[in-house]
Amino acid sequence: MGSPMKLRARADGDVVEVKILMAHVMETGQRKNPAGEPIPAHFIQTVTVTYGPRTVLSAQWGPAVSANPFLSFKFKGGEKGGTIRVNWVDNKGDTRTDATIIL
Amino acid sequence: MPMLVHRFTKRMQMNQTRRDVVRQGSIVALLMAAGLLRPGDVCAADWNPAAFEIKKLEDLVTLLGGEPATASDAIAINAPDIAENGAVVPITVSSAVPGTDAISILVEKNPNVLAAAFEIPAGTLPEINTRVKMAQTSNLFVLVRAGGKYFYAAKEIKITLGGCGG
Amino acid sequence: MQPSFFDGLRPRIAAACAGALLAAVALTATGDDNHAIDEIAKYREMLKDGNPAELMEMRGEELWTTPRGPRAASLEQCDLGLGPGVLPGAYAHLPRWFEDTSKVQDAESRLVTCMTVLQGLSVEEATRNWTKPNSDIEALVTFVATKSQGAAIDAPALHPREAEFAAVGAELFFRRAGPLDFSCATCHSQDQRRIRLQDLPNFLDPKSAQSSMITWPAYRVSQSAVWTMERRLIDCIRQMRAPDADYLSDAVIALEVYLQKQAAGGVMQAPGIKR
Amino acid sequence: MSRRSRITVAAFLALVATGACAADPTVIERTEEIVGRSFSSATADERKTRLDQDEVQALCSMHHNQPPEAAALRILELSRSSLRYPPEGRLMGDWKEGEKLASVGTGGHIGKIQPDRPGVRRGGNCYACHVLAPKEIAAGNLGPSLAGYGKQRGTSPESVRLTYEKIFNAQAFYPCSHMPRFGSNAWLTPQEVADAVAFLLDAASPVNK
Repeated sequence: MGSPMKLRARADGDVVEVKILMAHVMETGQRKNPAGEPIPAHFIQTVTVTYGPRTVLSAQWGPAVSANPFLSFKFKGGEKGGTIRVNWVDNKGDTRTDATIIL
Repeated sequence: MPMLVHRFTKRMQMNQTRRDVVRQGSIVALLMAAGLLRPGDVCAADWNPAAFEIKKLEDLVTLLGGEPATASDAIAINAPDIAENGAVVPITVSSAVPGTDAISILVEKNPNVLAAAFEIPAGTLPEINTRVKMAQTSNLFVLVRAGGKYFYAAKEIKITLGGCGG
Repeated sequence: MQPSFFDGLRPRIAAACAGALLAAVALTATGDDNHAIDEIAKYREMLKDGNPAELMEMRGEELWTTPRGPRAASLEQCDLGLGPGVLPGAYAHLPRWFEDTSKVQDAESRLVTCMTVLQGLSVEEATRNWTKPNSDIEALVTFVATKSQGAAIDAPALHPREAEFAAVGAELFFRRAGPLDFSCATCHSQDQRRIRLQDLPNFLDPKSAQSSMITWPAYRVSQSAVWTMERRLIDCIRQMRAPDADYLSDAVIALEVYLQKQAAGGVMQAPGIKR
Repeated sequence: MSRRSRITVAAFLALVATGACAADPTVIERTEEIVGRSFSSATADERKTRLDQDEVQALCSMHHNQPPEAAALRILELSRSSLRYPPEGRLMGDWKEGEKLASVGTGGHIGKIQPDRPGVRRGGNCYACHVLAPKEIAAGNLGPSLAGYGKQRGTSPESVRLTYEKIFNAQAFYPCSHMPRFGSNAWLTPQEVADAVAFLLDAASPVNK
């Protein structure tokens, strides 16, 4: 299981801004360790953000997304007190889901 | 000086003409082939390596299909012209193209050009703020799908050498 | 040959080149310089929203509150100088002299003391992987420093042993050695200087010293990790082509005492985010 | 008497002669004691070449890079006597080699935390501190801009020699200059210094474009 994400969701009128920080190495597979051996690729491949039953964003990522990824976006129709869930799955099958309440 | 301006103007006109002819749907075709821009839920099984393993922009030409993508001023890329470090290049991309339902970010000179693809369901604003790696100074491309058509914008971002040097 | 998708972009790029060329005629080198600096400033500004150090802070809080080690104790009774368990402002008052250890200690050194005394961990366990991303000490220092946000740096080095460390730190700051004749002062004793495009704080100027010290520990995007002040200093020393300075050593802590004294009054904003 | 304490005495004689203010000797002693035990992984050779100070370094450190007259004269004398020249006497080398040296910042990093990879090039890293070719935007400003350096100075034997000597050992002209004594410290070879001279002075070099 991955490390916890840091999530923020804030409503301004009917627009909710979601900010997500994920703890992940996002290793490209192109780098070498000091001994000269390649470091295996390890990166998040899919991200899904839901508000109740509704998917508000889905993404597919390659290893060129920066380490400890940051993502923010906005959607309409969210309400204060509602729950935002964020899930990621990486190339090793590791996954993590966290939730936050819209403020 | 007038000579210089004239030369550039002429080159731009030439390219303008060519652009009309060129079929630019390669990335689009690829992404569709990869199931990347398919509507609906995304799960791990949907992640298709083909799209993320493209090494050169030219490779995409072989997958040319779909409708040509059009350069669009309705796509805004907010990013610094110069990044202090290529490991983290902050970008905000937004599309004012009506009906935008997918946004992809590509880096021309990265080993694999496709960095990230986002699906924008109805009700979500077509604006993404994230950070990508850039191996070197390169053009960054944003590809937008709207109403089944494809649009793009580009920006060059310089990656500088930094620090004490090692 | 089939034309590429991106052929269509060439006109825009050519236009940009033409623009740059025309601009170059009108602009002096200083103008270009300013553009580069403005864009770097934009880069830094864009990074501020969403600092991955917050992930480290979360992990640090968990490490602080979770019973660990042979004594199955948390760190909640750790005395960082303001009394057992008192966190707000503690980082801003460090380094300082501690009676119980008879040492001048910074936040890192003191956390290691707490991990060994309260939790029963060895120093090796407490500092495991301190040079690598995601170490326990990195997380704990980030958590502790965050609790000083808004507090003014106040480590005046009044105790005789602190004063001695401040004086030694000042000497170390100017101490040149090695094949490139470097000392801290080589890069950090003049205003408005840069290595390539990276701004260099002038630690002889209190305002500049403040602007630097209030941002450490900081997430370094080039390292994918939060660097503590010790990690920062030990790497500067490496860049000066010196051997590795020992972690938690008196040389490093003396430098910190001097720098914190120079930065007195700066209001803490850590964790920062840097290249 | 150790080398270090001899240097200290020499420096203090210089100090007394001018009446300038400098660091307290007991603080210097305590500093050296702390340096002595804060680098426990350093080998004896590393201590000698990386931590111990030569006379010039000790004088500049103790005077915080503002040496009084006697110390400054001593530094000039030591620095001038350390100047060396390429075997063939050609002080202007290949500007293209000099250009490479100017961008390379690696070399000489030791220790276990992040040493240089084996075989990495050792460079002059001139761009860290100087504007050189105006096209390079990522140039530092710790030192003065050297853009157009050769345009102003030309390639007369005097100009070439002066440029060579300043790179070889800047302290032969400016005591306690921040600039590394590239040649005297054997960081760059006389040939490499000559290449850097060419990068600065050669009319074909991008520095003069």
